[in-house]
Order: sequence, then structure tokens, then C-alpha cells
Amino acid sequence: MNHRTYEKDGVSVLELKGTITLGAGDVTMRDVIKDLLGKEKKSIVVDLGEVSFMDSTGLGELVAAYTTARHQGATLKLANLTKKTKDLLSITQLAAVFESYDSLGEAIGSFR
Amino acid sequence: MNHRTYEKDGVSVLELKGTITLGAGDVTMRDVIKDLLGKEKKSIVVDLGEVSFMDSTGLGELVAAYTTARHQGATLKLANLTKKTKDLLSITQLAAVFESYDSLGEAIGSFR
Amino acid sequence: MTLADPTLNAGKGTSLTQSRPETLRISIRVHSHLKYTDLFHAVLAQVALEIPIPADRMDWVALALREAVNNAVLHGNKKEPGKWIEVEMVGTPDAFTMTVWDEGTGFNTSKLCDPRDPENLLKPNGRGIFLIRQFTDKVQFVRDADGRFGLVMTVNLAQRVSKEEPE
Amino acid sequence: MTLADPTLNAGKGTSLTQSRPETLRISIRVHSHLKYTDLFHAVLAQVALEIPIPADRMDWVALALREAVNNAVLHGNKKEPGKWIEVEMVGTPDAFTMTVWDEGTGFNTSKLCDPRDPENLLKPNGRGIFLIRQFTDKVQFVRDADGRFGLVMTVNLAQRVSKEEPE
Ligand SMILES: Nc1ncnc2c1ncn2[C@@H]1O[C@H](COP(=O)(O)OP(=O)(O)O)[C@@H](O)[C@H]1O
Ligand SMILES: Nc1ncnc2c1ncn2[C@@H]1O[C@H](COP(=O)(O)OP(=O)(O)O)[C@@H](O)[C@H]1O
Repeated sequence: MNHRTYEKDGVSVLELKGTITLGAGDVTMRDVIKDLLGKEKKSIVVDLGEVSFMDSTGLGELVAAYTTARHQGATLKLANLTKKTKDLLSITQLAAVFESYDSLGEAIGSFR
Repeated sequence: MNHRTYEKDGVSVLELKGTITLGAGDVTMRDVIKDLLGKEKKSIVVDLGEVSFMDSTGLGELVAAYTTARHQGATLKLANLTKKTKDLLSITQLAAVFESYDSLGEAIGSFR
Repeated sequence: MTLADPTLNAGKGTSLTQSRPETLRISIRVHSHLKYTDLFHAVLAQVALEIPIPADRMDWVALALREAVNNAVLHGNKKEPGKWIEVEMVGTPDAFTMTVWDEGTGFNTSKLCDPRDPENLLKPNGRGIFLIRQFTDKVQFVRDADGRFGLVMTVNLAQRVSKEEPE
Repeated sequence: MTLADPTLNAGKGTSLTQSRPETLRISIRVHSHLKYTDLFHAVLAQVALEIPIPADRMDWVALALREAVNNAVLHGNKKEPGKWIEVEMVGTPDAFTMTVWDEGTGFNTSKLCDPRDPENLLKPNGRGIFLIRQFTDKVQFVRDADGRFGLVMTVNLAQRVSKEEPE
């Protein structure tokens, strides 16, 4: 997993790339989210547009990020889901948990 | 194996690309050489610069091309050998059989 | 259990799912490390060039394999790197079968929770076996003569049979 | 010879070359087709991520494997697609061993010509075994209990021992 974080219109964007699988990454999604929350960020969008492969651990990381954010009064939304990620969220019924948007712009705009 | 033939300064150049291995190619080097000889070409350079992998069948094809050419009064030379191809020719002592040049220009020039 | 016995690297358990002659059989035995999950995935990608797994199912079949391998390392062999896992892939004209063996005690599959239940939906774990069941056509749990635990996943090739949703 | 017997997919012959404990064992059995040569090559490339085969030797080790597989299909199994070949790869801390099994009768290895001899130099064939001998550290010919013929190629890992040139 590669990642990059930046700020846009007051929203923190976490851009993920590659495979989000067990053992593949050195840094976990959870760590990055904790870091953002530690900096008092309250609006977070995870951009999944470049994620090629996700396993159950990746899904678990997303869920953990979501609940951790919520417990700290922050909001985490998803953007740019690929067909495969959409299928995975829908099969696991996590699609009902996450607020997700087809584009990053829409996701950022939704915080206004 | 991919290949391309063209004429330059009265010399026929056979440019080979990729892997020259058993079963990998649809067209064999032998067929292409036969085609050139059928067209009465007498000066042939095989450009091996883009050959990434060659096995004993590939070496055998080179040898067969060489002897077929010679039997028909044509001359076949090699150009642009990679380190690996050089090693392979040297180990099999085929380096002594083939006239080979570091560049295509030198190989073509040698026919003058 | 004598893992040094070479006869152990055999197609045990797969007889369950074999009806037509094999066209391909791969068996890979490695020490228990998560890093090998990528190796198995890469081998599967190569196998898919020879076995007609429908292209639109390939990523999901690979996901099932990864989940099963990760479970074998983490739960089956409890992260003990001296233990072994083995993956067998067998192709027949009708089906492609992947079996993941570990040295653990197995588990009570009837006790598995549905990760879609409201009380489980926000748990970070517990989706592996569920995904395996979703993305393969048959899942069996077996134990071989040497006490190894095996998860057998079958992908139908000839025609895709409609499968019941796990409830 | 009962190739349907699952116990056949076993590490026969490799005991010859095994001195230290295995860290990885792969065994791939497929029908006799030249198209599988690429599959084995790709698997070897994956294995090389786990077994410390020196980078500068990798292409040559792969070449040795390809030659052995092609020979098994063409000479050993005489292009009969119903027959089987099997490739085993075993890693230990000291060595990486590849064994290629076929269902043929084997051959008289002492009768092999040196392809570098002047009378052979312009022959299109006869360089496969020679290259295998050049690019691996030990080559053995074995026969297992079921009558299969195996070519065992060993690559030393710990330190490269100097080898004699085949004369
Ligand atoms: N190979 C195995 N050996 C022993 N127990 C297993 C094995 N695979 C799965 N399990 C058990 O089943 C449970 C559910 O597995 P899974 O659905 O993959 O979710 P997770 O791995 O996230 O817990 C695991 O927590 C474990 O208790
Ligand atoms: N697996 C095998 N089974 C039977 N004969 C073999 C096998 N491998 C090699 N041979 C014999 O050894 C000869 C030399 O093989 P090799 O050096 O690979 O050259 P080539 O395959 O080009 O003839 C072959 O022609 C064949 O007669």
C-alpha cells in the first residue's frame, strides 16, 4: 500500500494506492488515520481510486478507520471506488456503513 | 519472438525481439531466413539487440540460419549482442562461428 | 506427524472433489509466513493462463486463496514459522480446486458469525471465510491422515452452478 | 505405473541432494505440453523472491530449468500429451534443487556428445544438457520407484563451489 495525505478545502484527503492486503504494507491505514485524528482533523476523505486489490484485512482497516474517526468526533467518507471495491463493500453490506462518492470533488463538497 | 526485416545499404537486416525459445514463437527464425534467401538476398545481419532470453533452441536456430545461408552462397552476421547472448555464444564456442559486431552500423559496413 | 516424510506432499483430500481426470496439479509447501501469500497469488495468476477460470472471477478466486492462506498462517499454525502450510491446486475439465493445508486443529465452522449481522458489521475481523464462501462454488473442511487441516475451495469451470447464499 | 496414485506427487529423488532442512518445496505436475515451460519459468521467478539465488545466476538457472522441461516433453515423454511431467523445486539453506520428472526411459548420459567439438559445432541440436551442466552446480539422473526418470539440478546457495568444466 502506498499512501499520500493532503488538505483540500478544509478536508483531509487520504489517497491510497495499490494493494491493501495483509502483510503487504509497512504502514497501515489505521496508523495514518490515527495520525490525522491526532492533528485534530475532523473531515476525512479516503480516495480509493487507485486501489487495485483489497482483502478482508483491507476491509477491516477501512472499518476500523471509520469507527475510530467516529469515536473522536470526526467523519470519514470514501471517494472514487472502483467496481471491485464497490462489489466488495456491497457483498459484505459495508456499503450501508460508508458514505461514498463517485468523485473526490463530490466527497469534499459533501462536507460543506 | 517478434521480428522485422528491412533493407539498409544493400544489406538485409533481421531484427529480433523478445525471447527466442522453444515453443514461444509462431514464426521461427529459420522461416524468415529462408524467405530472405528465397528473395536472393546475399548479405544478412541479424540484430539481436532486443533479444531478452535465448535457449538452446534459439541457439540452434541461429546456427541453422547461418549454415543455410552459407549453403546458398549468402553471408549471415550478427549485431548488437547483449551481454547474455555473448556469454551464451562464448560458452558454446559458437562465438568462433559467427562474425559479430557491436553495432548494426559496423555489421552493415563490414559487407562493403 | 512426520512432515519430513516425502509422501506427505500428496493430493490428499482432493479426491473429494475430483470427478474427471486431472489436467494440472500444483502443490506448494512452504514455511508459515505471510510473505508467501503473494507467491501463491502469483502462481495462481500463471495457472489461470492454462485453466479456464473466467476472467471476471479471477480476482475473486485469488482473494479466496489469499484469505485461506492468511488464515492457515495466523489461525491454523498460530504464526509459528517452523510449521508448514501447503497449497494444492488441481485442474480438471470441470473444476479448479484449491486446498490450503495447515498444521492446526481446525475450527468449528458452524460457529462462524455472519459478518453482515448488525452486531458484526463494524467489527474489523471475521470476513475471510465469508468471502471465500462468496467467491468459490464449494467450500469443504477436511482433515488428512496426518492430522493436517485443509480448506478445500472449488471453482466450477464447465458451467457456473447457481449457489445458495449463505444465510 | 499408476500416475493416478496421489502419493506419486512426492519428493522422491530429492533426498539425494538434501542435507539441511527444507524451507520451501514446490511440486507442479502437468500434462506434457511445451506451453508449460513458461509457467515453470514464471514460478521460478516467484520462488527466486524467497530463495537467495544470486541475481546474476537467475537467468541461467531459468535456462537450465527450461531445457530440462523441454527435454522431458520432447525426448522423455515423446510429445505424448497424455503423459505427465513434474517439476519439483526444493529450497534448503545450502542449495536450491530443481527436479524434472518424465515418464520416459531416460538416456545414456555417458553417450552425450560435446556440442563444442568441431564435428558438432554446426549442429542445430544437442546443447540442452550441456547448458544445464554449465549453469547448475550438480546434475544427477535418477529413477524413482514408479519408474519415472528425473533430472536433478542443484544450485549451491551458501557459497558457490568451483566446479570442474565438463571435458
Ligand atoms: N485455518 C484455520 N485454522 C483454525 N481456525 C481458523 C482457520 N481459518 C479460520 N479460522 C477461525 O475462523 C475465524 C473466522 O475466520 P475469518 O472469517 O477468516 O475471519 P478473521 O480471520 O478475520 O478472524 C477465525 O477467527 C478463526 O478462529
Ligand atoms: N528427459 C529425457 N529423456 C530421454 N532422453 C533425453 C532426455 N533429455 C535428453 N535426452 C537425450 O539427450 C539428447 C541431448 O539432449 P540435449 O542436450 O538437451 O539436446 P537436444 O534436446 O537439442 O537434442 C537428446 O537428443 C535426447 O536423446
